[in-house]
Amino acid sequence: MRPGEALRVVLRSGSGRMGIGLLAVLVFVSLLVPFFYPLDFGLRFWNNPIAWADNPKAAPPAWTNLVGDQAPSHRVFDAESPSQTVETGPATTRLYSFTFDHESESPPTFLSVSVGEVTFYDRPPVISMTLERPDGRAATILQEVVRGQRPDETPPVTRFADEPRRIYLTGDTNSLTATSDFLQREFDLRLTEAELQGNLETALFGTPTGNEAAEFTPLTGEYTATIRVITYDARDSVESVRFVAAGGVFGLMGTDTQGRNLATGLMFGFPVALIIGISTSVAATILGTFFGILSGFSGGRTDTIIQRLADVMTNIPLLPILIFLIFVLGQKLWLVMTILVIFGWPGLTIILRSMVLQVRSGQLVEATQALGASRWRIMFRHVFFQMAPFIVAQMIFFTPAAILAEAGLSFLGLGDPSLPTWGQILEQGFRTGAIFIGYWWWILPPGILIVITAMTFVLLALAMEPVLNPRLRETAS
Amino acid sequence: MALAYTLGLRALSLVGVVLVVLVLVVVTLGATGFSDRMLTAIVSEEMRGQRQALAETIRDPERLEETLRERRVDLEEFYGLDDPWYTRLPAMVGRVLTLDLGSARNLRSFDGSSRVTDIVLERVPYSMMLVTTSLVITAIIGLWLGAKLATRVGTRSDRLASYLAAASNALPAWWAGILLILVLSFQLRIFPSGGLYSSPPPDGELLRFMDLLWHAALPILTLVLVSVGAWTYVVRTMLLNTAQEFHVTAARARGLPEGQVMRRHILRVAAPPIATNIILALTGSIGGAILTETVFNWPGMGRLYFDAITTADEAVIVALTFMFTLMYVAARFILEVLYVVLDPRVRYTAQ
Amino acid sequence: MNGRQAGGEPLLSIRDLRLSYAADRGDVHAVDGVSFDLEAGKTLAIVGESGSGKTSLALALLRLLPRNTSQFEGQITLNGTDCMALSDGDFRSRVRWRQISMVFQGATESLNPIYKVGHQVREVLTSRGGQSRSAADERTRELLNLVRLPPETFNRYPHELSGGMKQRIAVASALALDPALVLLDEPTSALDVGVQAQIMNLFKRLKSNLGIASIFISHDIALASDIADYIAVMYAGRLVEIGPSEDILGAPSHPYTQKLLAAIPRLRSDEPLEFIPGAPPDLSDPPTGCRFHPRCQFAMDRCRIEDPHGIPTPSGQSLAACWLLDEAGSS
Amino acid sequence: MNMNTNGAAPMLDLQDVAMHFKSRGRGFHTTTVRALDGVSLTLDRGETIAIVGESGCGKTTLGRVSLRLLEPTAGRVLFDNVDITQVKESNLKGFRRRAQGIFQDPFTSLDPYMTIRQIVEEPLIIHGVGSASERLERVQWALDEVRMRPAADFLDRFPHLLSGGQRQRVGIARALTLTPEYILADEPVSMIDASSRAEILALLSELQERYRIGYLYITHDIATARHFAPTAAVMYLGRVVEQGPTVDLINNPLHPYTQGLLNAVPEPDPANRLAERPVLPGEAPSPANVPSGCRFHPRCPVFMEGLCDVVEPPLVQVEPDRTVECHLYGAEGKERVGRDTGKSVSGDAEIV
Repeated sequence: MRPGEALRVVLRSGSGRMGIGLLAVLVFVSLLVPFFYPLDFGLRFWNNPIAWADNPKAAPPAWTNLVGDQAPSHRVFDAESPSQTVETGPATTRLYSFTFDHESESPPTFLSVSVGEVTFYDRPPVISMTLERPDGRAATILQEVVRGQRPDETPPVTRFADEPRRIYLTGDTNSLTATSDFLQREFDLRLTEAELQGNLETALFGTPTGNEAAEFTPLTGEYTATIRVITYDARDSVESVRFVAAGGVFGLMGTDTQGRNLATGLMFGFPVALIIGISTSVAATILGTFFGILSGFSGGRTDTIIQRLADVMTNIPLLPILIFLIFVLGQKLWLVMTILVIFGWPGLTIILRSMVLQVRSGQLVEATQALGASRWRIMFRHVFFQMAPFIVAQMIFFTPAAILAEAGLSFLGLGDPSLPTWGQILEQGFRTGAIFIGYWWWILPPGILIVITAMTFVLLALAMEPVLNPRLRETAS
Repeated sequence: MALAYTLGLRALSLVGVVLVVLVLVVVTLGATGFSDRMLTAIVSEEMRGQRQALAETIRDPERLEETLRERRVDLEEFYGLDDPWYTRLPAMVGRVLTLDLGSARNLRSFDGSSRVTDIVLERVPYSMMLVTTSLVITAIIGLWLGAKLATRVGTRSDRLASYLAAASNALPAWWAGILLILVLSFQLRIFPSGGLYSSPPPDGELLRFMDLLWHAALPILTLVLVSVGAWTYVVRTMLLNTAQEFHVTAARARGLPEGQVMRRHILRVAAPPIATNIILALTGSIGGAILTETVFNWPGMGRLYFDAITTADEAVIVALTFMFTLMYVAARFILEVLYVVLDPRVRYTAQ
Repeated sequence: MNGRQAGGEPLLSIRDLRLSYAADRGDVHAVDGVSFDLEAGKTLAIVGESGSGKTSLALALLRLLPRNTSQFEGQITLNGTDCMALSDGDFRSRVRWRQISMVFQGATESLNPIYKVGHQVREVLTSRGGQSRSAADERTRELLNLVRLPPETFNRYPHELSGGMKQRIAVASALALDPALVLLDEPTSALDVGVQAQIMNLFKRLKSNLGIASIFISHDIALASDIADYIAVMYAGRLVEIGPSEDILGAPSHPYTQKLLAAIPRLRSDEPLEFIPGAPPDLSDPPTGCRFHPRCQFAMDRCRIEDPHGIPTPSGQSLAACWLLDEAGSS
Repeated sequence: MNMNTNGAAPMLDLQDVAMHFKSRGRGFHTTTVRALDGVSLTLDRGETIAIVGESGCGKTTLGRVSLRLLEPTAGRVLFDNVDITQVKESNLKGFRRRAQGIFQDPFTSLDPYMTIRQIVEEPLIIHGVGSASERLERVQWALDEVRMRPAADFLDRFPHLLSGGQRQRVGIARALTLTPEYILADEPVSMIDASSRAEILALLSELQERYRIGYLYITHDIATARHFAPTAAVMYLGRVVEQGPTVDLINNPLHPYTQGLLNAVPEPDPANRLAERPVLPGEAPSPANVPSGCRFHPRCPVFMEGLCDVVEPPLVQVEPDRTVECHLYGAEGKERVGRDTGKSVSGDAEIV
């Protein structure tokens, strides 16, 4: 059967149409990834906690707000230049104001302020942050002086050049003290820092119910966070300022306990899964085809050697050996793929050999040989084409096996840390106990994606069946 | 004679497999320096014991250290640590064969032993229990369902089953396990999420056994779920191929009742190829078992693998790799025997 | 022998039998309005090229219809029983193998590879004949003897037997329930000429000793003459000529039969061989009128429009579907 | 070396060719399958020899050896005085151009993935003949020669759309493109409907006349041999047991096997049904298990104990162009027959 005809047969079945549709989606998403992701995404971003510090931890996807309780949205404010500059004598105050509506009954999960590279000549700048609430009250919860000039330094002095100075207000003792002061001043509520610990946002985004316990009524409305940076020299500069009021939900797919945006990781998994599956199966199929045809066609010692080897290889249980080798040789994706190829070809070789033997005893080979065709021409121009549909079907069938093997290995904690895969995301969820805590958004999507990807190829293989077995085609019609 | 010859050949080939795996494991260990580390660990452990024993008899600390140093050199020589790794190959193969791999780093057996042999061997029955039970259940369902579908090719139920088979084929065991835990354990609270017994385990033999079954239910269900689709599909396809063979038409022509045609002329004839396919599917089910045990914290060899990887316990990993190969090869041989028994063509003629 | 008729009413009577299969290109009319009678104890050979519908006809008689059968109608009367009126279950239990049995073309393919051949014959006796295992064993040995196989064949597997021996087993199985009619579908085409002659001798012997009627299906009209009392020539799903062997072989009336005979290389004659140019028609879209007209050297306008049906030949013993006879008769 | 009538060496000269296959049997035994066991034959340009025999007699192996698709274990195969068994495959291109094959199964001998054009063009490509347009012209010529007209209609079709007879003609066209001198025709009509067989054979004869092709015609059907090949050789278990003009062979078979074979062939005659055919008992044994002495002796109706099962029969030249390999015609056998029956046996004696 010729390719066009085969494609028509595949498309005639529901599974074929579904498979091709899904494959198109997978390929499309995979092609998008290289445009948006750096190549070293795994090491530089995914497995770098700093990159995710300002995300809420273990937050469900934003769309969960559509049902059930309203969790606060995640707000990140970045500014490179101040919204206002006030000159008071030699000092210049840069005001960075960020206004946002807080409508949720729950407070933000954390607050943080980050200041980028700061350069000063004379005195070190002072950073402070004030939160203005809908009830008109304002709390200054951050006041910090940038570390001053050391004896060995000469102006201009640069601070936070490598990475921004990030103040995690939620866990900052000074902020607790400031908040405690604020509560006493405004509401006459006396709470120690220890009592406030973990309730900072509740206090700042609520009104005390009494003046004894740490109980608050949520206060919704417009909040403004103003960050002031006071500098004392005209040449001083502040690169950027960020304020984060972390939400209870995040993005399309939520976050994990490290605050990683799962949507980003899952998206990155698309091309990785396809590359693992397709390149492994293509390589294994090429090897298997080559050895199968060679073995069946040559006979003699070549045949015996290839068959013995293939026999032994297929008898080795793959996953245990894979675990062992990856454990010993290192967690490298290329290694996983190589091992899958090495153990993947013999199955095809054994089947192809018996098919070649059948074809070889047929008259096509005899006829072509009599024409003077070389062995290679007979093997790869005539014999190969006879088996091409079968080989393609086997290749498709092997693809999900490779994807599932990698996922299984990742699930055991032997994934390649430089390349996040769906299996690794799931494994981290599993190890963190996500199933027991109920972080379903961490566990379900990667699994569903693995199943859908594997399913795509299984469906295609299923649709190939009538191509391989014409008798089935007849009965189906 | 031919039967014994055929089986002998298979057995030989499978022994070859075990040897190849052993050599692969040992060479990998040697070339990467792992075997040095393992042997050094064994030496250090023996030294600890000797230090305690000697400390009782030799009072002089310097002499003690001196003696210990000598002993250590002796031991290193004994284990071949002073020679390059490849000279130790045969000895190392022997060690793996007998699971004489010293002590685990952190892992302990249920009663606290740190010997690798103890840790690994006590897990075997639990793994066997999962694998065999699920295999039997899968086989029964697969044969029954496959036979049902083969009689109605092209119908809606056949197509539906094909999709389900595809889904089952694409379903990783561990993820299926996680789903089952989420639904049946956390949402509906019907089954426990893992482990072997409740804590505290109930009193009485029968109750304890029931408790074990209750805990095994989800892992077994997982393993059945992920393999039953492929089984059904294989059975269906094989039966279908056989049903298209002419001798089946000939049997129908003789007016034999349809049930008899199905039983004697289709199912029985398709049995050898079905067995072949099952042999091929075995490696998958071993992998599935490793992952399923991990998910359900089932104290079998698979979970041990996970723990060993987590604690980087190489001796245990080596032992497990070997044990899994051994188990697999044994299972495979049983199926080969079954195949030969099923097919008179193999039984009475040499290949 | 059951159901032997003392003359008069035929053992088997077929009227306007039609059988079509659904295919991608449309319905394939494999058997298209076939009618004939067969007396008890006689042999009718159905001769035709591949794809002429002869095997379909045989399978239809046993009601072994492929899944994609789209049309199956007409009359089949066997021993006075209207076979078409029987339900599938009744047909299976009363007619199939009990009254009509069959020997298939490929002996190797028609035996189950994993059972001993004796058990396969015995199965028919125990399952269909209701015999006990020991009685069936006894009878199986008798049958093996009847087809001239040594008793130890009972315990052999098919792959241990030669083609000729397997075909004998198939014959034994076909005779197991004492049928009135045996269908022989190219029973020797996979065999060498020597073994073929042996099997044909066996058929002749069984025919004279047991008096079983048979329908012998073959593409080889010379081989058919070895056993046939009557010969029917089939072309493109239709019978083009039917009559006593002497008539068909000696004085064929239909141009197709004439050409077919002239195309056979004779062992003892140097007569130059003839052939029929062109190829048989596509049965999903057969030509109008006489199906043979595109390849017929005598084709007239009438042949392209009107469909000829059994017209008596000059001998009066045969029928041929050819307008030439009509012209000759009326003129 | 055999000489033909012109005194020149024959085109194809098979000398005492043997082909033994070793096959691994049960356990550690090896069995030797003696597919060919000392066969000699010559074939000239423009000549046809039929090799007649039942399956397993070695006729197909003989054909393969003659095209050097198999390397014989013993003997020589001379093609124009060159022993092609001694030539390496890579140096065989000249021979491969001059010798071609037509095979039995027109369904499997053509690549289903190639168009008719590609199939017929392949030998030209393999041998690097002509430019693309020259090759196309050649393909059209070959199709025209086998009466696939107009050739343009067939060029881009695939074989599965053709009838059996048409496919076989494509096979012939493929063999014809290189205008060979020798064609092995291995059962070329056995899978073709009776009504088209004569057409293919007539076509082959016509091509022979036009291009002086020598045919080795391998067949199980001695009747077609009569109409296609003037000379025939009957093979049994790897040996030629009788050879001669086909008509003589049929009218006066000498070897008991030839007689048995001819008895088994039905002719369309309504009287056939009235009597059983005289047949040879049993079936030919496997070539892995060749009987001692005369290999036909276990089935022979005139088997002479102590001779036929012990001594290999001699090759007897009965007439200038007829040979037979049977003790009945050898000195020892004749003497023995004479002793047993009191009569002498002449070369054309009727044996029952």
